[in-house]
Amino acid sequence: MGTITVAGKTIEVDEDGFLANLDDWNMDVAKYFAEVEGIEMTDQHWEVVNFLRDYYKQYQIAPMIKILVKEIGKKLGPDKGNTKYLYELYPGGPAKQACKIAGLPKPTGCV
Amino acid sequence: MGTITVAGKTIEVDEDGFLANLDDWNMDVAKYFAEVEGIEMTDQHWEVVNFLRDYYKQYQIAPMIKILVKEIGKKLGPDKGNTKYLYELYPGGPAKQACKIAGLPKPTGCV
Amino acid sequence: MADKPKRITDLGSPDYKKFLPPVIAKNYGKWKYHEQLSKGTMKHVSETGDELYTVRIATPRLVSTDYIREMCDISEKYSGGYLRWTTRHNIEFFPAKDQMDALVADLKKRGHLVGGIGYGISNVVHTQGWIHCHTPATDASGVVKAVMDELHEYFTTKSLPARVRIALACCLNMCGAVHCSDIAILGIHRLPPKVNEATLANQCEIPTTIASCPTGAISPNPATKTVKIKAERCMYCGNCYTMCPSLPIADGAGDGISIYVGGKVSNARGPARMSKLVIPFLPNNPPRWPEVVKAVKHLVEVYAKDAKKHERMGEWIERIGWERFFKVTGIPFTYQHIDDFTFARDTFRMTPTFKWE
Amino acid sequence: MADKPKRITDLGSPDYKKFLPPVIAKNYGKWKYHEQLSKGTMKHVSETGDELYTVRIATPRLVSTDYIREMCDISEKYSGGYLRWTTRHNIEFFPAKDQMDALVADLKKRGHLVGGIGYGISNVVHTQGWIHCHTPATDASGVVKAVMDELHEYFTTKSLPARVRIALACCLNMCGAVHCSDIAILGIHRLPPKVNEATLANQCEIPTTIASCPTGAISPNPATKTVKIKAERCMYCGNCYTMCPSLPIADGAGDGISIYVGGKVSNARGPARMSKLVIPFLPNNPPRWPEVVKAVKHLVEVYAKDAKKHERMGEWIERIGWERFFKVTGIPFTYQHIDDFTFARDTFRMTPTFKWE
Amino acid sequence: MSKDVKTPMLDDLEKGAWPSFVKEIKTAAKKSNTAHDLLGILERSYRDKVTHWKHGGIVGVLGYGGGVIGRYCDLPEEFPGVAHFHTVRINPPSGFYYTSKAMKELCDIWDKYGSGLTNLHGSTGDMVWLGTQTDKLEPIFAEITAKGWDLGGSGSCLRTPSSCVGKSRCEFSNIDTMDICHTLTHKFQDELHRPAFPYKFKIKVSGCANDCTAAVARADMSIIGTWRDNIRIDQAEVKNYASKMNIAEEIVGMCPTKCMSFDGGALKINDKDCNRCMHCINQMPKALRPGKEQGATIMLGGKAPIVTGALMSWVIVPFMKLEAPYDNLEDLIRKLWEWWDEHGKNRERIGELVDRMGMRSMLESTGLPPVPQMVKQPRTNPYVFWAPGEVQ
Amino acid sequence: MSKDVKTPMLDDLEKGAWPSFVKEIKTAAKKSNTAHDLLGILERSYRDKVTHWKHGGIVGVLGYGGGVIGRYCDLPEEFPGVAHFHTVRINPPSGFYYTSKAMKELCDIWDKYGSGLTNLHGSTGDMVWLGTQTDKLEPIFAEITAKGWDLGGSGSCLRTPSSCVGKSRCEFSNIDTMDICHTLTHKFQDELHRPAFPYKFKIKVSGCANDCTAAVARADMSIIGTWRDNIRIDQAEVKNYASKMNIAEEIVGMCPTKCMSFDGGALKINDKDCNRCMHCINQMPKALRPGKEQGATIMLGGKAPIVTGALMSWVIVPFMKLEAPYDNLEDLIRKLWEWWDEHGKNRERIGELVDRMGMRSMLESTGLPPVPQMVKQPRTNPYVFWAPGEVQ
Ligand code: SRM
Ligand code: SRM
Ligand code: SRM
Ligand code: SRM
Ligand code: SF4
Ligand code: SF4
Ligand code: SF4
Ligand code: SF4
Ligand code: SF4
Ligand code: SF4
Ligand code: SF4
Ligand code: SF4
Repeated sequence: MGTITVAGKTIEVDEDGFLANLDDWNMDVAKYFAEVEGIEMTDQHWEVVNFLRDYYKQYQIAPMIKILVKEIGKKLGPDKGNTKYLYELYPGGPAKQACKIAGLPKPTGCV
Repeated sequence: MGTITVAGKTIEVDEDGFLANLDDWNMDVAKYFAEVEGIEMTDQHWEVVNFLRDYYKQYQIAPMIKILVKEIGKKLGPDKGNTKYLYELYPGGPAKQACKIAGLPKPTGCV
Repeated sequence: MADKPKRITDLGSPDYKKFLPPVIAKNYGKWKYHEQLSKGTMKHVSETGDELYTVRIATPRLVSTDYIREMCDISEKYSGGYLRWTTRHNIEFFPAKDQMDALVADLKKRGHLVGGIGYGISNVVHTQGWIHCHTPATDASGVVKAVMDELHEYFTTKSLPARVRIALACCLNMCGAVHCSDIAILGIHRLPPKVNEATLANQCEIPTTIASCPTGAISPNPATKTVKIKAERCMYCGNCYTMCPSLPIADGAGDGISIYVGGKVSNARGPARMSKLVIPFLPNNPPRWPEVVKAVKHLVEVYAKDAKKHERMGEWIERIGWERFFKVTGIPFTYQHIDDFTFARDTFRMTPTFKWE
Repeated sequence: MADKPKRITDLGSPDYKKFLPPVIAKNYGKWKYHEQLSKGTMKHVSETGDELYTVRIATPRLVSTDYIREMCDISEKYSGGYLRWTTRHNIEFFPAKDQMDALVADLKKRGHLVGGIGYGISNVVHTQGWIHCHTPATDASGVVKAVMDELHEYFTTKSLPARVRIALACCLNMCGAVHCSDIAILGIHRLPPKVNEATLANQCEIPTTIASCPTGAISPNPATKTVKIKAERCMYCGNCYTMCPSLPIADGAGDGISIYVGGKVSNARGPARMSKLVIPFLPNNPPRWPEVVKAVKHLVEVYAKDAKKHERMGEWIERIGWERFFKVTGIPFTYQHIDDFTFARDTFRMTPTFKWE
Repeated sequence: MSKDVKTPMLDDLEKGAWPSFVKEIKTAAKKSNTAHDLLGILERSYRDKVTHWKHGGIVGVLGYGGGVIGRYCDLPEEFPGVAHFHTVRINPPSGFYYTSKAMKELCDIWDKYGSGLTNLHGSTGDMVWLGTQTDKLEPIFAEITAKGWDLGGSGSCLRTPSSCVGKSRCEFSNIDTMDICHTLTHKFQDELHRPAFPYKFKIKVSGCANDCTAAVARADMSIIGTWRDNIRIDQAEVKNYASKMNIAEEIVGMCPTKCMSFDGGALKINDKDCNRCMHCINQMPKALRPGKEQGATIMLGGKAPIVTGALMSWVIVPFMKLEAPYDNLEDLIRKLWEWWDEHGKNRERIGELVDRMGMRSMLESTGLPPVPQMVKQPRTNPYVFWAPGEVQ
Repeated sequence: MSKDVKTPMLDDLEKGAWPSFVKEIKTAAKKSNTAHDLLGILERSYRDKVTHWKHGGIVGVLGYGGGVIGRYCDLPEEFPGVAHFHTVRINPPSGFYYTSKAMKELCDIWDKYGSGLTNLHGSTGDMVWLGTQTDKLEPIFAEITAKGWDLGGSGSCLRTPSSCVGKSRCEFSNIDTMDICHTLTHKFQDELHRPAFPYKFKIKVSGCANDCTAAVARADMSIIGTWRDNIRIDQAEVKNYASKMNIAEEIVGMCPTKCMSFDGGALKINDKDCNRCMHCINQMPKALRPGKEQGATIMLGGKAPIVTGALMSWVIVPFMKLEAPYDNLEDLIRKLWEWWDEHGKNRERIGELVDRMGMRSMLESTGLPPVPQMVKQPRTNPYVFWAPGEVQ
């Protein structure tokens, strides 16, 4: 466990840098995470983050990758509806980086 | 299918004399059925009928016999909480006679 | 009605001892061995040395009182006025040794089929069908009659490698022992029930109706206070109709017959086992159901030719393998043969070993 | 980090051909037969007449780089710098015929166990346990070490009627082939997870957590935005913990080991089959788990005494019958042995035939 | 139905060697209008390929909740004779033995009140009287009880128990099947006539593992005779059989436990390994007999597919001595019913309940100990429950 | 961990004949603080009887979604060396053959960045490097790729495929297991490194029904070599074996299909009845060999118990010719993935999906025909579906 300081506020994060309290999320936090992960956020990046947040709000779960991929394809064009494109946006992987920036719980399950 | 006339109203019943429309039930109908079945309705008889109706209203099903028996035992004393007593009240059987008088759908299921 | 005080109730079954032929009463529990004398006769020998002779004939199960009276008359003439029915609807007489031949001759003269003992086809256990039931997908007695007209010699004269028990049930309720028979003829529906919106709310308990569906195909339809049936989840078992008269399922064109084989209940050599689907559908074609008759006959004949002595149909198939069974019978293997109900995984072949041809 | 452009990715596995000893490269696909020379050595003969010699030793699987370097050195000395690992964590060297004895001697001198070929006990397939994993109910390497210290002779010198494959998994995830092993050592929890109300909402997806429970023991707890666990429906699989860190399940006293036997994956003689529960619980008793060691040894010894040649543990048990297995091993039969999960019905004995003593 | 309605399809089924049910209906039709109209409506079904019987029907006799199956046709105007077509189930004597006198008396009653058509027997074992009207039920009941007969079961009750011929004629029988069947029927009269169970409950008794009453497939409680000691061998008779059959192949070779050997001289059985399958005894009844320490295996749960799939009964007591008055058996059955009553859902057979709740609950509540004979094999899955007290 | 913390329990496990993992950790601990603290925390687990590793951890290298298992301990102050203790999975070469040169290079990299401890191999078949820190991952990746190595799978992706030794050394192999494993690994690099499936997917390849890679138990797709023509017999070698073993008992008597006979002279096999179980060939490799028309049985669904219970793979293609570049196999696998992707729920293995949806959906979507070899036996229950077009 550790802490980060964003816009003057001290926020708790776990070893992998995920939020300990999801309520701490805000745009500043998102941007902070993006910077730490080395991601320059474009509109396309935000599409992913927004979709993740919306989906999580509606279903209380992160979408399966196939659903994320399909959604991105719908939003950004069929040539971008694939995992490869997701990894171009988020080289650290959608689970690790996009979920972190979106302020979702740290992905679990089989590793 | 046939009809019966109770308090001047013509009511549809099936071959076994069960109501074709459950909404047709009222106290007169109940008393009419009791007469046809040769039952002299006492308070104890009404306990059964009322329980059946209440149960049906709550669960949309007739109670299993074991539940009916338990309930009657609770209401009328443990010595009456058995099938034998039910058959004393309703010699034609609770399924056939009590349900009919109570205006429940005709029992189905395995015969 | 309630003023009949002297009603007798709860008598139970009459005492069987009253109905036992004297030789049986005397030797009850003392039988030592038996011998099959012919396809329709046998002899049991007691430790006391007494002998009991049995002659068996087929019945159509659905019989008139006149038929029973005829049987009673015969029993009086040859069997001391005693007779019994077997668990498969056959009748047995118990003549004295010296009356055997006369009895058999008399029975044959009257047109009865003497047989049913030992390795062959005994009577067909069956159900009501269109004679009395509300859920059948086919008739019972008619199909049985058509099949046995073709196979009766296996009752009277011809032998088979082992017993072949045929049973018929006219719907998935499977009254009888269809699910554990060498050859099971099973009436099936193939279309979902229709919802009678007009009557359902008055005739049916909706929770019970929903609970009756093995595949969860039924859900409430609050709008109409009735139910909805998801057609693609329905496998036409008819159990919802049993619970709810407003869900009729019979359909002249959709209904028909399927055939299962390889079941048995005896544990001789190997445990009792269930019958398995081999022909998913044959049409209802009254009065003689030629497709069904042909299929059953074919199954019996292929089995008769290929099985070893004492091998029941299921044992034979297990020995040769199902892949070869489908090959030698020429029956096509279809999606329907592959289980997809709750316990399906146990039927999947989890080994790469099988026969090639 | 993103400014490292020259990263190489998606190489996949290196080409195996680069690692093949020349005799193997040359005779690839041409092997004709093999002979076992000793418990730790064998010879394969090619259609070309070439011969390949193999010497096998046990490893602890968890090895240091120094260990690997030692193996490399040995391979350079005796095996042309080639070596391989088997699917069960053993190492194989390929000496020329005339180097066989020297290699074996050298290996033994260095304290390595030569063996593992043929009918006996090969290396134990196992998992992480307390070395690396977050869900174990027991340790892996320690139990294996304790068991094999006792049974190592079955690796090196003593023979058994057939292969006995021992595997260990430290939790119900069953990494490895535990569910199909002759003897499976399985870590189990026996107490339901505790709900960490403080962290759950932040760490876990509630729908996923609920869906993870095989027995439907978990339901939402809207009050606290967490979940409730019905203790009597929980069978402690730990799958909810996998999905949700706020449901820790490990418990020093509750956790321990169960033993399953009779599985195999080979289809020789009969199909692959799963292991069956025989000892529902033994305590975690580090560092040497004496109860587990004793139980495994006992199972091996009873089997060794009673089984016929080529009979794997499961085949032996099926021949003698489970009732006798419990008798000859003296293991008590308990409620736990009787399946009560979804497919339990298929395990019920639906025949009155069994052995009495 | 007018007398001249044609039944061409049914007529065709009068032909052929096998005894014809159509002939029977026609015979009865000569005396009974009900039987006559049955012909008509059945022919109609043959044409339409659907049943013409309406759903359900709930009729009966006073004091009983079962024993009669109500039935009405959907063409009462055309076939008034079968407007009502109720079935009466009569409880037969154990073993289906009858005297002609008793049978004829029953025939007379049936001719008086019904179609004159019957099934001997129904699949459960009842004598099934096919086709009467509601107002005939009480008179029928009065007359049959006067002659010593009673109704069988229907509905969610104990169904009419039945048994194989057992010790009355079969040398293989290890228990007195007929007496057990009879005694249980009498012990449980209330449970038989007044449905109060979650669903139906069937009992069938077979004297040995040949199971001539198909108990394992058709009865919630299947009682199967067996023995514990050794098969009795008469080696002289073995010799006789040896001249008629290939003992090595047909007997020794087909013994499932491979516990026999035959060198042409004496037949040897390693009884310790024998599982009492009956095969060898079946084939050589003169030479081999079950042992003398006889009793029964008690099995539970057999049933047809509705709802969760068919089940065959499974072992719950490997061996039980069964001697009159069978109080041990009665006791067990009552305990089972109590447990089922407590936990069973509507229309849940006891076997399905055991399957749903697990064997443990049933065993604990009946006091039966878990034994390996209950299972083909112990569980393969690790989803094991522990009772609170079991874990410290 | 201070250097003098005692590890009495682990020390005990240095004793005994079997090779000791404790000795290995101690060896590594001489050079690595991580290995050193592993000893300490492990001893603590031995005392507490619980793990001291925290849940999960999500770390990795750029561009990949898997290949590294993140791990943190719950006592980082006491054991800072294992505060991070991530595992790196390296994809091994098919068949686990190595040269000492390649191995030593890997050891050097590992000593540089990690604990110096490894599992050879993990249960899936990866080379498992145990214990490193997040900041070492990219450097490790850079160095191993420079040497021609890559990471294996983790997460909901294709896991590192593996195979038995196959044609490289085994005369029983009916397919080129190592090459199939290698080729598939390369065909599916994207699916291996970037998790996008509903759950994990494993492929294992065994050259014959002995299944030396336990494919049937541990792989969603189990590829098992077999043959269609006759077993090749060398009768002269049969004779040699006859002098060493009891062929009648050990071979003929244990053949599951009873298709062999041996009269002391020639061994006869009725190949039509043989099911290719391998037993006879295993025991007499000099005399018997698989036939020449070789290929594989393709099986689907094997897995451990989570969630609905363990499965062994079952037959979906009884026989498939497998020749490089195995496009037919690739094609089938892709179709299966497509179907699984379409219908699979989160964390639903493909076998569980087939079990849930029924085989038909999978067969229709992959174009595989239903054949009896897919089932032990046809269904017993009558709960049969008909597709709309099938009923008129
Ligand atoms: C008359 C008889 C068939 C026959 O022609 O022999 C029969 C007829 C009916 N059976 Fe049956 N069953 C008859 C023996 C059986 C048997 C065999 C047995 O008892 O040995 C079985 C299989 C064993 C079992 O109980 O599981 C059997 C399993 C069913 C089932 C499926 C029960 C299940 O749990 O799977 C049903 C459906 C139900 O209970 O709703 C059923 C339901 C019915 C109903 C009541 C139809 C219904 O949906 O309510 C049938 C009334 C037909 C009629 O109008 O006459 N009948 N039924 C048999 C009873 C005669 C008798 O008393 O001797
Ligand atoms: C009379 C009857 C009992 C009764 O209470 O009514 C009876 C009587 C005998 N059976 Fe049975 N069995 C009778 C129904 C059954 C049934 C039940 C059924 O068919 O529904 C079975 C189980 C069938 C199954 O497994 O599906 C049955 C399986 C056997 C067997 C085992 C056959 C096998 O190898 O699987 C034997 C032993 C034998 O074949 O020698 C046997 C043997 C016998 C013997 C030889 C026993 C004896 O020593 O008296 C009896 C005469 C043989 C015969 O009929 O061929 N009986 N027998 C039943 C006659 C039915 C009929 O009319 O055909
Ligand atoms: C490292 C390894 C055990 C070992 O010591 O060898 C392993 C370790 C873990 N396995 Fe595994 N599994 C390993 C091979 C297996 C195998 C065997 C195989 O692949 O041949 C299986 C059985 C086959 C199968 O896939 O079903 C296996 C079945 C599981 C399961 C149960 C999956 C199921 O569907 O039943 C889980 C639980 C899960 O996925 O959430 C699991 C989960 C895990 C996790 C990730 C723990 C978790 O709950 O998330 C473990 C990480 C431990 C750690 O911290 O290092 N592991 N796991 C094996 C992988 C090493 C490698 O890559 O070579
Ligand atoms: C080297 C290895 C393959 C590899 O790619 O690494 C291998 C190699 C051979 N196996 Fe294997 N088997 C290997 C793991 C397996 C496994 C998998 C496992 O144990 O996890 C099995 C399945 C075990 C099971 O059923 O549970 C396996 C079941 C067999 C069998 C069938 C045994 C049986 O009767 O059930 C044979 C045939 C035999 O025994 O003659 C066999 C035969 C052989 C032969 C004789 C094949 C040959 O002609 O070369 C090889 C040497 C025999 C030996 O080791 O005794 N191999 N063999 C594996 C060595 C593991 C080890 O170090 O011990
Ligand atoms: S099988 Fe079905 S249709 Fe036939 S009698 Fe039984 S319940 Fe009626
Ligand atoms: S027929 Fe059967 S499967 Fe179809 S809806 Fe009715 S109960 Fe369900
Ligand atoms: S078996 Fe369980 S505890 Fe052991 S490594 Fe696998 S997931 Fe971890
Ligand atoms: S441990 Fe398993 S059974 Fe218990 S609540 Fe968690 S998921 Fe359910
Ligand atoms: S079950 Fe056994 S005892 Fe009963 S009649 Fe059949 S063979 Fe005889
Ligand atoms: S009864 Fe069956 S198991 Fe016993 S010896 Fe005879 S054939 Fe073998
Ligand atoms: S699976 Fe078959 S081919 Fe592969 S190593 Fe084992 S015995 Fe040889
Ligand atoms: S491979 Fe197996 S089935 Fe075929 S002959 Fe050999 S032992 Fe028999």
